[in-house]
Amino acid sequence: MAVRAAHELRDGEVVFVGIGVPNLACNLARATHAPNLMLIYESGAVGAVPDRLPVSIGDPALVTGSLAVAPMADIFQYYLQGGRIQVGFLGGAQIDRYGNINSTVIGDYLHPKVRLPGSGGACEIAIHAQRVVVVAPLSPRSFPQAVDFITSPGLNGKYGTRESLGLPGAGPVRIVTDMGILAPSHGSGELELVGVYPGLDADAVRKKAGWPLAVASTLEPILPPTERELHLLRDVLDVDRLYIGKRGE
Amino acid sequence: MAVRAAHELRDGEVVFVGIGVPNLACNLARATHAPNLMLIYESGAVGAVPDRLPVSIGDPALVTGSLAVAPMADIFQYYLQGGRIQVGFLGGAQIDRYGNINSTVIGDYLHPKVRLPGSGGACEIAIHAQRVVVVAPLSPRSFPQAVDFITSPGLNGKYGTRESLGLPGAGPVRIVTDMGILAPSHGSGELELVGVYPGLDADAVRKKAGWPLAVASTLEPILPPTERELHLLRDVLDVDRLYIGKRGE
Amino acid sequence: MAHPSGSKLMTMSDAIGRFVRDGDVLVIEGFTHLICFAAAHEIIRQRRRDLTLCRLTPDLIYDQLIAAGCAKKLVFSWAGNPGVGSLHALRRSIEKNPDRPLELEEYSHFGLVARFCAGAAQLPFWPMRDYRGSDLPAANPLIKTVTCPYTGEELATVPALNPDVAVIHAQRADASGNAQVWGLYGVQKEAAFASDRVILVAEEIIAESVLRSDPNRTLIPGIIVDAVVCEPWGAHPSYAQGYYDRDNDFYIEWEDISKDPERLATWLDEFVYGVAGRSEYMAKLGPERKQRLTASPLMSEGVNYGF
Amino acid sequence: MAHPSGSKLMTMSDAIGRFVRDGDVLVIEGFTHLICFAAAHEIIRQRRRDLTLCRLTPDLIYDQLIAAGCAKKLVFSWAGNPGVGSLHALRRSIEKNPDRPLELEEYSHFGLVARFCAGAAQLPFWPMRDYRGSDLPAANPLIKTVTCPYTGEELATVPALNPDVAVIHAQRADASGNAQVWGLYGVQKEAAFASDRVILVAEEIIAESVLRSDPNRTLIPGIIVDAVVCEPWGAHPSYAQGYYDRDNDFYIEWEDISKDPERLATWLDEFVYGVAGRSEYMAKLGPERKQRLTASPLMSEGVNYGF
Repeated sequence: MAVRAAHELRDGEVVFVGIGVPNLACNLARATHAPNLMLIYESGAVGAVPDRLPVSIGDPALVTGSLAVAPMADIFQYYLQGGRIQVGFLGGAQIDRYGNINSTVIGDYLHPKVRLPGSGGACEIAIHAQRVVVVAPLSPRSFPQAVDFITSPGLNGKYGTRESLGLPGAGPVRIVTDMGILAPSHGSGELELVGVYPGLDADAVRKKAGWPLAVASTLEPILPPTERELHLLRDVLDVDRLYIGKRGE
Repeated sequence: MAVRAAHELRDGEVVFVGIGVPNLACNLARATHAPNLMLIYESGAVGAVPDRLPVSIGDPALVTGSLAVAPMADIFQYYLQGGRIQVGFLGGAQIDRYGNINSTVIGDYLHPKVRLPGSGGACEIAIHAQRVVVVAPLSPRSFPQAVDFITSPGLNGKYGTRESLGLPGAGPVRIVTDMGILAPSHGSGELELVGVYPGLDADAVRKKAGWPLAVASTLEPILPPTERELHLLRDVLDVDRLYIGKRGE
Repeated sequence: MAHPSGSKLMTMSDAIGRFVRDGDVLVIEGFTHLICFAAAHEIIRQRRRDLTLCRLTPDLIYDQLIAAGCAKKLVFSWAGNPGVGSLHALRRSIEKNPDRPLELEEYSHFGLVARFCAGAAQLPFWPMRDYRGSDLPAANPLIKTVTCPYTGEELATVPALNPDVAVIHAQRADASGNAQVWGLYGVQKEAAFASDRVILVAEEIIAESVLRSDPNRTLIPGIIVDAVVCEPWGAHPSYAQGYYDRDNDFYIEWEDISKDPERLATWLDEFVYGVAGRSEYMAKLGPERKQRLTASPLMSEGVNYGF
Repeated sequence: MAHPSGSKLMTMSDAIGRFVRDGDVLVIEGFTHLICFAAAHEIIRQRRRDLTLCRLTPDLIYDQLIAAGCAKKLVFSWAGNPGVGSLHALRRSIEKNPDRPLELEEYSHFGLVARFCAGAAQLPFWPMRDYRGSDLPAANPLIKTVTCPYTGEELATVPALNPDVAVIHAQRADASGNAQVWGLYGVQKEAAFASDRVILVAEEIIAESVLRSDPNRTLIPGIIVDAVVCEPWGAHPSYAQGYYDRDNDFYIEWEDISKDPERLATWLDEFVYGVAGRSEYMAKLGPERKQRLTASPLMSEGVNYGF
């Protein structure tokens, strides 16, 4: 997923980086096709160039050698709400048919089955980033028809479309999973499968979603990770296998 | 006036300092009875210890050796509106019977006879400082019955009393002039003469106001400036006679 | 408000004893960086009760306060063990404590940052573009809206947060509480200005003249500070840029410690109730850990303040 | 928005030529400190017209732009020659120019600071406790009120200010426009974030590695900057802490120069139209003045960014 997520980034873009796979993806992109990627962390580090894989979103390695440190009030008001962030990365326990994301609770809000961490900056990233890339492994439980709680608004939902709500950003335009890539179909905002990883069958992948996942008429070609990408992930960026696990990806 | 204004300050107070006589008064107080006076300038210098008399409110000497430099957004929001300023100093071209101050225009706003500099921070200092000391030479023209334009609200006026307006600070509780001191009478908020300088006659002084200035039943004793105070003003703080003029005070 | 100058130096025990009361609304801020665990442990030792704990990320520090029974309510925006997993004491108090559940008041990061901004500015609310399309306003009725007097747009609002007391950790401060911070600022300045009382904890107390030689580094002015505590390593297992690194191993260990209530109780007994203060705590951790975490030198250059 | 990295270095003449247009809403900020006179003079030389000039303190810089006929409107909060007297070109355009008066839009300092805050945050308004009991809202109908959704209180509001272009002067910057400032900050950060285009002028261009060695000094990030101009002494007669002092003598001289329209025109001919740029202007002022104003060294100590 880290390699696919890295491919979503273009050189020179301003990216709001979350911890975990998004962070790994950003640093992989910086080491390969996007050396001028501008990493901004909600903790306040701007133009970070971490020389170790940050364990937390506020790792001291994000500050050392960065271009600027901003108070969080500036990060949320001037950078994010100010429209300066081009790409936001989000994960979530549940992503639904319209890209709404739940990172708050499984079950009822007041009497939850599982209490998740909550929004953090996710709600406002989903609203303000010019586009959002979501990273999450595909499974029926994680991709239900409708999420238990909308932490971060997607493309359409019970409160309306992004347009009717006046949300500034384009929302979750790419969902990178461990089997393929989902993207909103033109018009409805419903997610459809637009690409599958090499060796996987689109029809098998689509059954992993919790709703009848549509498949795009033409699938994007997706190449396997290059040797260099795998080397960077395994031997440089995530030596301790904090995020890539033992499978490599 | 600088000496009288300095006497209005108590050691350890947090003072919002304006340029000119207020600045001179604050530095005189710091050199005499109030060494722990905390000088805050609207330019952002906090705990300034200028080693020369600042010509402007943003003089570099206010920064060098200060305790902190704050963005102006913090100065106005967190320090002033936040209620952290105990004393504010103001001047003005006109001060009226109820302590309203005009530093905007003489004459009509749209077609002024004289265009003055305007509010700067005066309006919000008058509203938020816990108490305000006004410094201005007494004359019928400068102390009219009613000001041409209320830049900074006083104790009472066409919009209501401070209480009815919900203004947080006590307003202009002391008006230091070149002949005596005015203060609001209890209740009405109308200014009255509460002290005259040595050698001056209360009845003569009260006629310098543009309205029938009341005289307090008991006048405060006001001592002449000490030799040390005059020495500090003339030979240390304002060597170039930028503010004290040739008369000494 | 505190006296602007003069020494406010005291021990952590005195500072907590004098300025933190049962039932207080308390904020110990610091975003990953400069989280004052030393203050939290002293609060646990002094057995404060019914606190309303406010923080963007409750982190291990509030998990410990909750486990020790100090908390009545939590005001937060992201409750996890960053990069590791869950805050299990917190989760137990929500998921498995139907009789006396911890009260929750939940925002997003921006929302809670905005609450501190409003509090610091003594405004009753703060406007923002947020929450449209989200279930958060339905879960928290304190998230409201206001109509812009210029454009007619409806904007989200949060109410001011004005805690009774803030604990602010800084790299260095003078005895009056003027405090300098570099590295991540988080929302420490806003939390300090928003609070009625401020306890300033520093890794190091410096002479006023050193502080005055670089006034642009000062984040917190002494005029809003009530107590100054010198507490080296006071932020461990969090970090202080230029002093010591984050103890990521302990953050990982906490996953197992906090999962098991008995193990957590044993940990509190040993590392909090069982020590008099921070220096004993650090001694218990051992010199190897201290040495491993001590920051290597990477000094910035000075700039010219002359004129 | 500008590209985040890569060199944006160009001459002042190119920067003004490319990014300042007739009719623009322009802000050249800097509160006493770091006022970019070099940019204003280039705007005069390139004969821009119908500008809406925004600044807390119009100062000599806008008095010159007004005298040169560049301005249509002034948005301001304190219009004087600080510590000296009046801005006479500005006053003439108000008091003695009934046919084509300069439009005025007037706030207090707090009000104009708040307009930049709203602009930077992309909010349509900013709430504040201000203006009650004052005639300012009667003079400026853009000062309005909003009702707090929590307390029912009526608060003052100002609308966002989003200039077309901002000129920001800094002590030093890298070629991408990441800029470091110490001494007074004024409202430069907010003005920069509020503006569509940003011209960053620095006393000195430094290597990115030098800037990255002290990231907490960075006030303006390069991602919002369109042009970077290296212009030593570009703020004279204003000052740059650590580089040169304020030329208070010139502020006093301006009183006489600006009082007399002919003398002002002669001054503009000699010091603005008559020079190609800042280095010729400084040469004209003479080496004695430069030497007298050069800052003496008073270096701060570095801090540790290691971990």
